[in-house]
Amino acid sequence: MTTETLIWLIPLPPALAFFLIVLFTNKNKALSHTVGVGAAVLSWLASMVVFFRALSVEHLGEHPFVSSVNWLPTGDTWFRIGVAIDPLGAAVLFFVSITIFMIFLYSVGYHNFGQPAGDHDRKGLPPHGATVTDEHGHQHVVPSVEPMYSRFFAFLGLFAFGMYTLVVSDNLLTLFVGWEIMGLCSYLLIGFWYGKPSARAAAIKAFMTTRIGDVFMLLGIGLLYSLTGTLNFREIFGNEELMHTLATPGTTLFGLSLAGLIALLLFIGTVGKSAQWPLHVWLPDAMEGPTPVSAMIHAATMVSAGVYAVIRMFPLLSLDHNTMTVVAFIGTFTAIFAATIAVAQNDIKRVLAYSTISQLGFMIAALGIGAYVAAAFHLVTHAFFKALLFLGSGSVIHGMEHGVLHTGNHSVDPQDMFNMGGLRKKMPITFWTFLIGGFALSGFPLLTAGFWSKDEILADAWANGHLAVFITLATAAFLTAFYTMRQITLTFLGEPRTKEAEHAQETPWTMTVPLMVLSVFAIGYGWVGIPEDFPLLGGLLPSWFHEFVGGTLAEHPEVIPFNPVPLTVSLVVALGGLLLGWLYYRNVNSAKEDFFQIPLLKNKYHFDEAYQVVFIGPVIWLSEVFTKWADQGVIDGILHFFGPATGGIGAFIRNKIDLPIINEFIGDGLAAVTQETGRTLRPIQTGRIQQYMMLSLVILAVVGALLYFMLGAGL
Amino acid sequence: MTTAQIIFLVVAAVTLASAFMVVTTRNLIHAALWLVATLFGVAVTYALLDAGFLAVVQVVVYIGAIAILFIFAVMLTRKEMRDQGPQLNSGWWISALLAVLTFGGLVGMLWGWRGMDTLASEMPVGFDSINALGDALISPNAFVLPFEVASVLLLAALVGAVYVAFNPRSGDSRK
Amino acid sequence: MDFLKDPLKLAADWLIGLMTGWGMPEGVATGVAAFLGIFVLIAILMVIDIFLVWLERKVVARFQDRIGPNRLGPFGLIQPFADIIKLLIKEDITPANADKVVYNLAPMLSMMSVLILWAIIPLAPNILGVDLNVAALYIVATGAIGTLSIIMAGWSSNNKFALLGAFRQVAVMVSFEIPMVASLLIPTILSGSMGMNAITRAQYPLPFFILSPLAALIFLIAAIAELGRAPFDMGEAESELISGYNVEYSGMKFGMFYAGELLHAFTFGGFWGILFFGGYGLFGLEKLPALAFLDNVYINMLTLIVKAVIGYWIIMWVKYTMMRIRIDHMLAFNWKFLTPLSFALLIVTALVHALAKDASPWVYGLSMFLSNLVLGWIVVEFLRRYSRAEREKVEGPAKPAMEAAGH
Amino acid sequence: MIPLSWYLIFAAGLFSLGLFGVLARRNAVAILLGVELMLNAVNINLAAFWRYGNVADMTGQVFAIIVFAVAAAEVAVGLALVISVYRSRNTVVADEIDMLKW
Repeated sequence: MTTETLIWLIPLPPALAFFLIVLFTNKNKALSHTVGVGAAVLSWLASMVVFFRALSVEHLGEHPFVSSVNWLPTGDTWFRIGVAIDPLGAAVLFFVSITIFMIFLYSVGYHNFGQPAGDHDRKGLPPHGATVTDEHGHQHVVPSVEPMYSRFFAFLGLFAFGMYTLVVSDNLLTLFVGWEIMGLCSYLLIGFWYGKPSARAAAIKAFMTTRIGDVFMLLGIGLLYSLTGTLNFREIFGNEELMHTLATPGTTLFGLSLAGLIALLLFIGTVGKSAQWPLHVWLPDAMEGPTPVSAMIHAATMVSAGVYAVIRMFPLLSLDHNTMTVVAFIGTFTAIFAATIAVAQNDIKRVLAYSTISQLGFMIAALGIGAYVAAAFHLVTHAFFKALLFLGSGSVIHGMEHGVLHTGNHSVDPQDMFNMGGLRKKMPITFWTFLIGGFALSGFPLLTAGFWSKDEILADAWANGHLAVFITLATAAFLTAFYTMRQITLTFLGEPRTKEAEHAQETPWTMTVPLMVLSVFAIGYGWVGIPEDFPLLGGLLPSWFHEFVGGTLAEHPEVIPFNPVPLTVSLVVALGGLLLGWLYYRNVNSAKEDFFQIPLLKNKYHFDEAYQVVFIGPVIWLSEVFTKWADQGVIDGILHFFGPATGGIGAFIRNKIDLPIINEFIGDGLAAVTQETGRTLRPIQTGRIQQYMMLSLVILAVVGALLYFMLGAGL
Repeated sequence: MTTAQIIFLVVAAVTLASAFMVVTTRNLIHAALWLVATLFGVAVTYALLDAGFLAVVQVVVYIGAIAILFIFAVMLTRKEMRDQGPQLNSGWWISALLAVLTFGGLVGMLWGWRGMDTLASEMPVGFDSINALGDALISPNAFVLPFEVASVLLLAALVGAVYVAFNPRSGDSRK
Repeated sequence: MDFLKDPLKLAADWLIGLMTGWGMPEGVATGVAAFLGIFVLIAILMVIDIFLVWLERKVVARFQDRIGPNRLGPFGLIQPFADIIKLLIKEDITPANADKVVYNLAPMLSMMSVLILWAIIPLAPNILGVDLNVAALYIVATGAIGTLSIIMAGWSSNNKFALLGAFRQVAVMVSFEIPMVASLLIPTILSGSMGMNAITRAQYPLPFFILSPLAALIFLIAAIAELGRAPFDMGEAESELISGYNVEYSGMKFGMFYAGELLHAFTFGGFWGILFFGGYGLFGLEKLPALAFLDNVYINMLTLIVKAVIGYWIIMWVKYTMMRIRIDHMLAFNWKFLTPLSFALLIVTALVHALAKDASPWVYGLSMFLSNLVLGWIVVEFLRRYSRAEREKVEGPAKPAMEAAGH
Repeated sequence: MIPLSWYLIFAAGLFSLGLFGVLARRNAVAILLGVELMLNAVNINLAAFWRYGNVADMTGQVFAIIVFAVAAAEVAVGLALVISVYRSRNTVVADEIDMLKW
């Protein structure tokens, strides 16, 4: 099979799995997850084959794998859609396929496959546990299987389909299609437990918020297409003349160039998708979904998709300095802003959610200062360790729920970190993998992947003279290390603070295996991007990532010379943050003792309330007013006028015209005449065939005679 | 008067007399048998016209099939077979008048026609009218289409007749 | 030597010469001579007919392991004359409510339909009534008259058995006319003519029963049905309808039906010989130089009569060995089997003829024979399947022999 | 020799007789008998015109044969109708079969 065919086939298995599960295997849980995981394995295998074939190609950036077909006739030409794998695509495909596969596997354990059905579980609500009786007659409450188990895998499949489609697309349109499929799936998955009002609200919120970004993105796509006549990345970026025209400054509003405007519009889409300020509000709420969903959305796929799209459009973005500034600002601001909120959160998943926002801000900021390889590198490493962290947190929650079921005290929130503590003994695998993920997030020096990627961003900022960005990001990195250590300390270290934490249990292999696999990547993946001239370590391993992904662009980005300042700074902030966090939180036993429970941070700078007042409230008010005045008053009024008026006209026509003239004169009159004529002529129709024949013969004879005598004279 | 003329006159007289019996005789079986006689006369007329094929086909089709069918039909509608009431309807004299008028009109029209006294040309030596007829019937340049249409008509009539005359009750009782 | 070559013409010329010598106009003399010829022919036929009665009785006796007539004359040869005398002196009864004219007309028509067949039978190349160019159709046309005579007899007798018999017989005859016409068309295709002489001549060197054995078989079956003889004797069916359409007839009127039937069978034996077995030809023997003396008018006549007797014997053979077939089976046999088969054969023959007519006679003959063989094989195969299915319908699915044996 | 007019007048007579039968007979079967007579009259004309015209042109005979076919079809359907009517109405008198009227 050629590589191109294989690329076409990558998105297919999850889509097929979706239809198979929805249409046929819905009733059978084992079959459903077999189909789903099998599809993920197939896609993963195909992706790996494609990835390694891509590795073996020299100068893949100039000769990527491309294949396209005619799709939509547009006048004389065709709009072509197709697939393309260049170095960036290959790198993204690598981590996407692995994380998706891991998440599929993890879901099997997370949804308690193999456990009995719940005592009073209902569809749309998380499972509440089942009572079983063991051989000694003791009754236990054990976790129960998710009631909508099959549906979950179907949604996951569709989601994976969207992501793969997005990654392998060679044009903006199919990328957007995959983007929107993911938007739908995130809605479905966040609202998976639709029985919970909060989940419903979160699903709507996520959908509506990302929709704002998507509208702008669609505008950007439309503008791009109207200007260039194509949406294919290579065709646009490979056309230097076109790029030059687009780069002409000051032709549109705000003094932006066309390229800048398009890039800005597309970037707004990313802001929505990757949850950048000011459209970040949906992401923390999205934690209402099952934890694999959180990992899927916030680590592996959807938020990565936003960054991926910006990286894809980087050649266009880099044409306008003003847009770059905007991007850099938003990224930097988001990084520090989300990090401060994360410090004050108590929910284990929410901390990670804000952490994600913050890290995405890092990437966006890196793009804004032109460090696009660093952004891609951080994207990949972040995907691995953040997926690890989310799955780890899911594992923790799962263990805590076990404890909750054991004690039967349902008032204890299994996600609140202050209810945990000392879990490292109960859940050793989860602890160690979580520790690896947390250290990678913090940028623990030398060992972890996060260190290398984050260091590269800081180094880029320093080297390119973006001092404000550098300082802000350094601060954010410090905060990251701090809240990560806070999380680890509160969760795993010390002694159990509740009975539930005492009874927490390690999770099954389907959940721990993905953790272990991902932790390998969370450490090892950083080593492919060690700068060449790093002291001691530089050169031990080739700086492969830089070489490979850097080849995506026409001009290879220059390698930044080594500088000790950013290295020192990142060492200090990472180690300092970790140390401070451990020192402070090992003594904190409850939320009240926590100094950082600042109301402003706790309430996320009141953004939700502000949006409620500024946007949502007015819209609802307007809708109500419109209903009352415009609809009920004006439109109904008009209708109420027309009703009687029509009735009156109808009555007039009926009584004065229809009844006397049409009915009585024309209608009845004609009928009467016809009837009378018929009655008169009726006896002629005797029904006797011979009389008819005789009559016609007589007529024939008469006519013949007449003809003969009148015309015969002339014959 | 030649022999042929005498033969023709005798045949024509017998044929017309039989035809008259067909339309006037009371007994319908006799009418059908008289019809057979008439048809024989017509067959002889064909033979006189050197149309041997038509003569034989006349016997096969008309006497062998149609006349038999008539006799069957008369027997199947047996109530009328011994019907001693009037066999002509009340307006029969108008019919007779019309028939006479028709005959008169036809003869009158023929009277003024130049071709009336044409005599038949000799049959060409070696001319086989059956071969010519066969060629004409199946030659694409001649009459293959009317011939085929006629065959389809026959088939349709066959199916239609079976359907119309089929008695579902008796059909059931046999099973 | 003319007497050996063309005796009929010689006799006619002599007669006409004689009569014109008496002062008769030539036309009248010709007519009288022709009438005399017909008279003589009929007289001979009637004598043959008498011996046919004897033959039939003798043969059926042998079939039934009896001796048959043996008292009167040598081998009982005088017996048929005694029968005739008995029929002649019997009382001639006409039923009271019978339709007298029709009643008396029917046996005459019956006999006539047989006798006029002899107008076209070529006893030798020049010994025949008329070499009609539509002779094959003529055979069917006379059959129509026979049909008419039977329905007249059945109806006019005013007897329900007679009417029923007539109905059944007529239904059979009208039905079997169709395969008969189709099978008559096959010699027509093969010889390119409907004339009896042309058909006879076309059978040198290969008689048509080799070119088209199926057609010969179909013609034989249709002829037996047309004759109303067992196993197709629907009209008489002694055990069910007493004697069918001729139940009310007695004396010589019955004799005419009876003699007509026998003569009819003999005639069809002759036609079978003419149409499929080379007529008056001796299968090409007479064309051999060494046997040229066989190419002789009298040998020709003898040949045809022997062939006719053999045909008649086969018809008798069938009659006295087969059981009567039920009327619905018979009509179904015709409409669902014989008619489609004869049409298929007609189509196949026409196709093969169109394809192979320019080839050598031997290739032509071989391809005709093979096509008949193939069609026959298909039919037999089809029949085998059908009868097995019917049997299984009655007896349930047949068990394979091995299983039944307990293996 | 026989002039053409003899055949034509003979055919006209046959036709008129048939017409009378069609118009005057009460029995539906008899009406069909009349129709047969008329068809035969037409056929005589066709054959006669063939013989007295160009003999090589077979149009007259061909149409006579087609008339045979039509006659057979007409008789088959007509008699089937008569029998069908007889079954349901128990009559074959044409005047009594007058359901199709006002």
